[in-house]
Amino acid sequence: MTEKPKVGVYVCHCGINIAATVDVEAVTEYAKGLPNVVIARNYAYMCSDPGQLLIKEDIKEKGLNRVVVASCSPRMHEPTFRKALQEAGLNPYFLEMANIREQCSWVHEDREAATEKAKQLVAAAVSKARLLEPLTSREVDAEPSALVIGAGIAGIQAALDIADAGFKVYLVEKSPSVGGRMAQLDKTFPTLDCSACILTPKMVDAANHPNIELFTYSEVEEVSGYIGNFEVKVRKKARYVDVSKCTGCGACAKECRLAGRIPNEFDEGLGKRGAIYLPFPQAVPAKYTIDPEKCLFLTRGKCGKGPKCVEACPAGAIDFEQEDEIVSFRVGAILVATGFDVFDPTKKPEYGYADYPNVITGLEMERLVSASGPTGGNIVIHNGEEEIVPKDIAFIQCVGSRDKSVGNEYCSRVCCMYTAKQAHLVKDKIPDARVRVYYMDVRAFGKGFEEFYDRVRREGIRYVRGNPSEIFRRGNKLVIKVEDTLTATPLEDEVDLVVLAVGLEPRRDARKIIELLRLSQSPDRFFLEAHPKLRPVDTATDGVYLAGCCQGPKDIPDTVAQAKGAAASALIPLARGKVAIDAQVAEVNEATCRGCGFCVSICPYSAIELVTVNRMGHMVEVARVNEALCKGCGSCSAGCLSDSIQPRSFRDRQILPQIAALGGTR
Amino acid sequence: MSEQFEPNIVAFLCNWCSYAGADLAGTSRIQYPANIKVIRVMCSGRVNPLFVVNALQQGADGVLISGCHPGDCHYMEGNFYARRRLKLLKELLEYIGVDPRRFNMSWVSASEGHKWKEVVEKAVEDARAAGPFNQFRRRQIGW
Amino acid sequence: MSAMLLPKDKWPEFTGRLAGKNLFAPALQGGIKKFAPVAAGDTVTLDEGNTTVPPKALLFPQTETLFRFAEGEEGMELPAIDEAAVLLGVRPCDARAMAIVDKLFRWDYEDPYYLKRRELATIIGLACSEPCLNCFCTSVGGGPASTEGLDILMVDLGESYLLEGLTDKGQALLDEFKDLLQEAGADALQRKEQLAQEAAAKIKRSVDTAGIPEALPGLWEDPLWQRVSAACLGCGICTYLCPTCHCFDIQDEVEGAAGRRCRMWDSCMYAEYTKHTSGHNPRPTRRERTRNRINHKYSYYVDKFGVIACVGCGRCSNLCPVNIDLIDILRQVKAAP
Amino acid sequence: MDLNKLRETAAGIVSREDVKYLIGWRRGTFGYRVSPYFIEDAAGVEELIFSPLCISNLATYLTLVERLPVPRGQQPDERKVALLVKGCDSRAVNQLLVEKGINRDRVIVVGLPCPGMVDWKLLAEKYPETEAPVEMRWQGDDFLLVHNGQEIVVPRAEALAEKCRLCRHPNPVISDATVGEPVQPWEPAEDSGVGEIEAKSAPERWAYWEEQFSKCLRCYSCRNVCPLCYCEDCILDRLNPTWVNRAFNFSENTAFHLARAFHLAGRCIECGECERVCPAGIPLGRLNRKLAKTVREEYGFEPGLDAEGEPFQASYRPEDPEEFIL
Repeated sequence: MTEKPKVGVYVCHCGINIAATVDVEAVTEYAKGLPNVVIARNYAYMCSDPGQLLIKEDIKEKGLNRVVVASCSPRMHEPTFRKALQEAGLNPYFLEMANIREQCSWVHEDREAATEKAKQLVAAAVSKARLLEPLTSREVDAEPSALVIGAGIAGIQAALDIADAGFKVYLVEKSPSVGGRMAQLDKTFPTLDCSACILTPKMVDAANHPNIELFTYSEVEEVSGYIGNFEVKVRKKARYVDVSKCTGCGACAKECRLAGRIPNEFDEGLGKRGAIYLPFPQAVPAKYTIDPEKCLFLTRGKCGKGPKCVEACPAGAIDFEQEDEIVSFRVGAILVATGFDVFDPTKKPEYGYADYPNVITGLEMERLVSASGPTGGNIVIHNGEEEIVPKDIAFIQCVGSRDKSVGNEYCSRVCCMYTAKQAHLVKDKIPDARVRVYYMDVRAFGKGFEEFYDRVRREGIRYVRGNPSEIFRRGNKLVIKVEDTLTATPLEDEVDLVVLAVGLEPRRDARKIIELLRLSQSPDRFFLEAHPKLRPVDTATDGVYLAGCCQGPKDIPDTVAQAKGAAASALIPLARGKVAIDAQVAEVNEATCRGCGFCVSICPYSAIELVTVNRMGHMVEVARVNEALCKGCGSCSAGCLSDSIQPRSFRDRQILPQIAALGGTR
Repeated sequence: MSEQFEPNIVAFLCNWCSYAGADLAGTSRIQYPANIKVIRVMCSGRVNPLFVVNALQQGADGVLISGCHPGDCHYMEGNFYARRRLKLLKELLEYIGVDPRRFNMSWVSASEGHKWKEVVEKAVEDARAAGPFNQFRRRQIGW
Repeated sequence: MSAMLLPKDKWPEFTGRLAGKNLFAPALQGGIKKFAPVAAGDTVTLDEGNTTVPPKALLFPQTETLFRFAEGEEGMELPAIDEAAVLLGVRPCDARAMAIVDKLFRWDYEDPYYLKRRELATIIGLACSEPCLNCFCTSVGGGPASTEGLDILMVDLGESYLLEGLTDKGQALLDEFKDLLQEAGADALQRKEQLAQEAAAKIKRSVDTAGIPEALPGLWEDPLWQRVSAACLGCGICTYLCPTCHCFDIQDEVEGAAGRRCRMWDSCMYAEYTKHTSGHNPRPTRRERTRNRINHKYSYYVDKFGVIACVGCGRCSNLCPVNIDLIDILRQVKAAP
Repeated sequence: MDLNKLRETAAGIVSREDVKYLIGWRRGTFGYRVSPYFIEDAAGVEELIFSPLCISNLATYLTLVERLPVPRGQQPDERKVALLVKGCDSRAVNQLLVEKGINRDRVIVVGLPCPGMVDWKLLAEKYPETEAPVEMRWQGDDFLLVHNGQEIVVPRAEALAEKCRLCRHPNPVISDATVGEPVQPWEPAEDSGVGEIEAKSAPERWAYWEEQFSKCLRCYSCRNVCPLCYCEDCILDRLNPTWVNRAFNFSENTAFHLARAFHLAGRCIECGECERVCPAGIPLGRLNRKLAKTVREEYGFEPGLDAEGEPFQASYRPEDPEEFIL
């Protein structure tokens, strides 16, 4: 016999967040008149300790068996209040929330209308709460391993932390080498330590760690399952080089007929490579890869009399027969560290990036100043045939950032400082250079940033506040048209080299990851975290975590910090060895199920199967749910003609009274 | 001048995209009409089209259903099923003479707080233009 | 009691004045013939044939509120049944059905809802001259001019209608229309008898029901039930449209804290009719349900009230979409060993 | 139609040990009526007919027959059921197979190519029903009616049932045995019934349907006769939750009909039985066919053509129409 529902309603003021717009007293009074409501109260902050205590005491003293909290979004505090119920000895699923903040007080100005709506939302919540059922979540074993997607600094750091904690890590990197964007950088701001010097040891550690299985030149192809039990398929693209044989000697690359003829991605196209290549000298693994889109033998089936690389390789490592390989494994957690792409400056044609070779991006500048770069660290540019050292150099900030016209409203957070750093490096390498920085605002918010900014200005670098309107060529020079907005003076600045401080954008192929892992994007199109403040490394998909710039622009220390945070989060299910399975999954009424299999065909998780049961002596098929696989989406239930499959807590008999309450036929 | 009709609109929002989008509108303090009242479901695929019929019977002047954009569904496919089913229901309602402005469906992602506002405004304007629903409302029956 | 003549040229005035008395008469509504309210100025045409929906729907509505209630309110609110009504053009079979159903509603418990409506209604019957294909009233104790259940019998004599007051209620109504009516002579009454005999002779289908009530208990397990019910769809056509079927279900419709208790027609042909909460169903198949339908009409009712609960209107035979034909079933019962 | 051939085939089937019965038609007890007929032995086939009056879809009996509890120690009767199907009826069989409503191994489908059926109500005005059952046959493209001993040729256009005018599949799409030569499919007529409603304004459409729904008796004959409405526990009968109140009024009636039509969307095989059996004359086919038309024209899908096909409402295409979505 089910107990008669005794509902307690708790209306939160949320300081003035709710109370300023919604008459919480009126809502409380109204709630007292709702069926089965035995008590209704309001309080300044329901989520606070004393607020929760109110609920807990009422549960004990008034014998409440259902609780309605009218406050913020359940996406915010449902876990908080569930926990409170549990602590008071009540089943945590006897909670229903009415969202009177995000979807009421914050979005309506009219106090009367907002109060009326809040009443209806409370009525709907009460009508559902009366019919809630106790649920118990179960636990299943979690696979003691993790997948890390992307082996830039974020992925490497996270992989190392998880591996150091004693768990297996599958580290998957799309390009032939680990290292990511950080490997392309010369010095790091504001400390000016050498990027490669601090990164490469970690790259090597990641490759050699006994707990890390590294897949370079590989992509995640398929992910299924759920937290604790993900099933992953990785495509190891054919390198056409047997990595077990390749010694990285480079003999092949020298002989390649296309050597020095293909722009090298690592050098942002400033340097050249052959069809068989090592992306950069410190690459890990130090194994060569054949570019299948360029290699003559692979594209045309013919390379002179025979591929010269094959001849040259002393180890006999070249293998044109190699094929892509699919590797499957199971992991308990997934960490996404796929990084960023830089803004494509051709979208701002006024800067002439496509027209003038001496207009370059900040990342190209990194390669230009890097000792391992195509010029050996010498800043040289081409003036026609002539190679010269530029003397007049301008930096333009906020290219593709804080710019609604290109769809990027956000600040990329690193450009101010990398510009300052590059300006400093220019001054360091070409002491007589005139260096100007055109800026809107300088954002030097990080540790040591303001000091560094101050230092480079003292070095004679001129900061001009103004957003250039146009760059054009005059003779051998580039002319920047700009207004100095501090003095309201229009200027024309003749320079040799323009460096565009391009911003950070989501990876152009981020869509693939979104679809693979069911991630969402925030308005800036970076991956959306579960909560901007409180769950910055989690995602809406349990067991999937974010690290680094895929979640939003950040500098190296922030990236590393987030990677370590994400690793710590990912370690929770791994270390516990168990994960809780949500109790809000679908359930079949086998007595009414007609075994049509619609739900089986609908379920995206293959969580439902038809089983044969004995119904009064007849062997009939009915649907059965594998609760570990079910995610509780309820698509099956809306497609069930006999209403025989229902997601717990979202049953038809729980939703229809909500409709009645909101429809006003209460 | 007579008072403007304030339609009552029941909305079904998926937890992951549209409900989050509506929450975002809240945190961004984007103002929209209070006529809309949301029932949270985990996925737009959960919305049994007969909920719409029931809502109209029980006093809604309009119904809005919102889910993730195609390809964005947290459950991969739920919104595709919702799209197919609700299209059929929409056709059916129109065919029996229910004003099509009483039924709206949208894709609103977790980042589209502004779109949510626009969708709500359209749903409210539509239902307002259609007037009070009294075609087969339960309370119309004198019991 | 009197027998009066209403010249047909007075018909519009007659019906016009009746319309002021909450008049119902057969009318086509969306292609279906049933008793519908007549407003002043409406033309009432009484053509041949019967209504699809029997007039029982006016005395025993398909859905009827028994009372309303609300949380926090004392007691309950009863519906007001206080409006008198006149039913014009009721066929003798359907009126007989009322008389038969009266017995049930007056039995161990007096049903206030039905009886009040019955009391407030004046039934003006119309004798049949052209029976329908499946009419078999004469097989079950009725006839084209049967008066049972009627307050007034009306017979179409060609030039005029003969109106016979049969009850005080009927007579009182006739008295109100004295200005339109003339005393009917013996010839008119004779003509009526003759028409009734002619009509009875036109009845095509018949079955000898003698002995059926006695035979039925012995046929409980006879294979005929399987045979006659195999095609049954289990729908409610035969029972809903039967003028003597009177089963109802009671349900509470609650919305939030208020609601109503209402009753609505139910049908013994539905699978849920006898289904227990446990899932057990004592009448598990259409065979048992069909058997019950026939037994109820031709055996149980006879035992209890001394009359067959079938008036031979032929609606069930006529409207069954799979040709489950009561007359045929009765013939098979007769023929069974 | 060679009735002897049909009866021979039927006799062969019902004589089999593993066959429970064959469902066919026989002459009715009066007028134009024809009755579904369950034949258990070879002697029974003498009454078996196939005529232009055999409009009913027997596939409904595959799921209508109750499954009684099997007493302990006994085995359920798992013998096969054979049935006669016209083109439209055969689509119901396929759809039942798609939905696992029936087991292919337990059904024997006898296909009857169908030249078109008569809607006897169209004839009854001119040739009223008689106490003795009438007979009808196909004669060329037309129908031959034996009425009161008279042979009358009824032109096809005068009596052809609406569903047959619209028919796209007169030949069975699934069968274990076929009796008769395939018929040449005819150009389906324009669906003027649906077209007429589509052409109305929204208030006119509601006026139309409100009148129709208001006269519904809620006798459930439309649901019960439908070969694809076979849930043992229909949501429209259920009390918790209550989707539709049992009360009879146009609000509940409308909800009832919307639910019924919606549940058949993408499943209805347009056999027209719901409309045929409705005692209130509600044009239910116009509801079902509207959705069938949408499904056919906008999704390129016709249910019941493939026993291995996918259930329409339990599947999707990424490119499904979504112009209505904001």
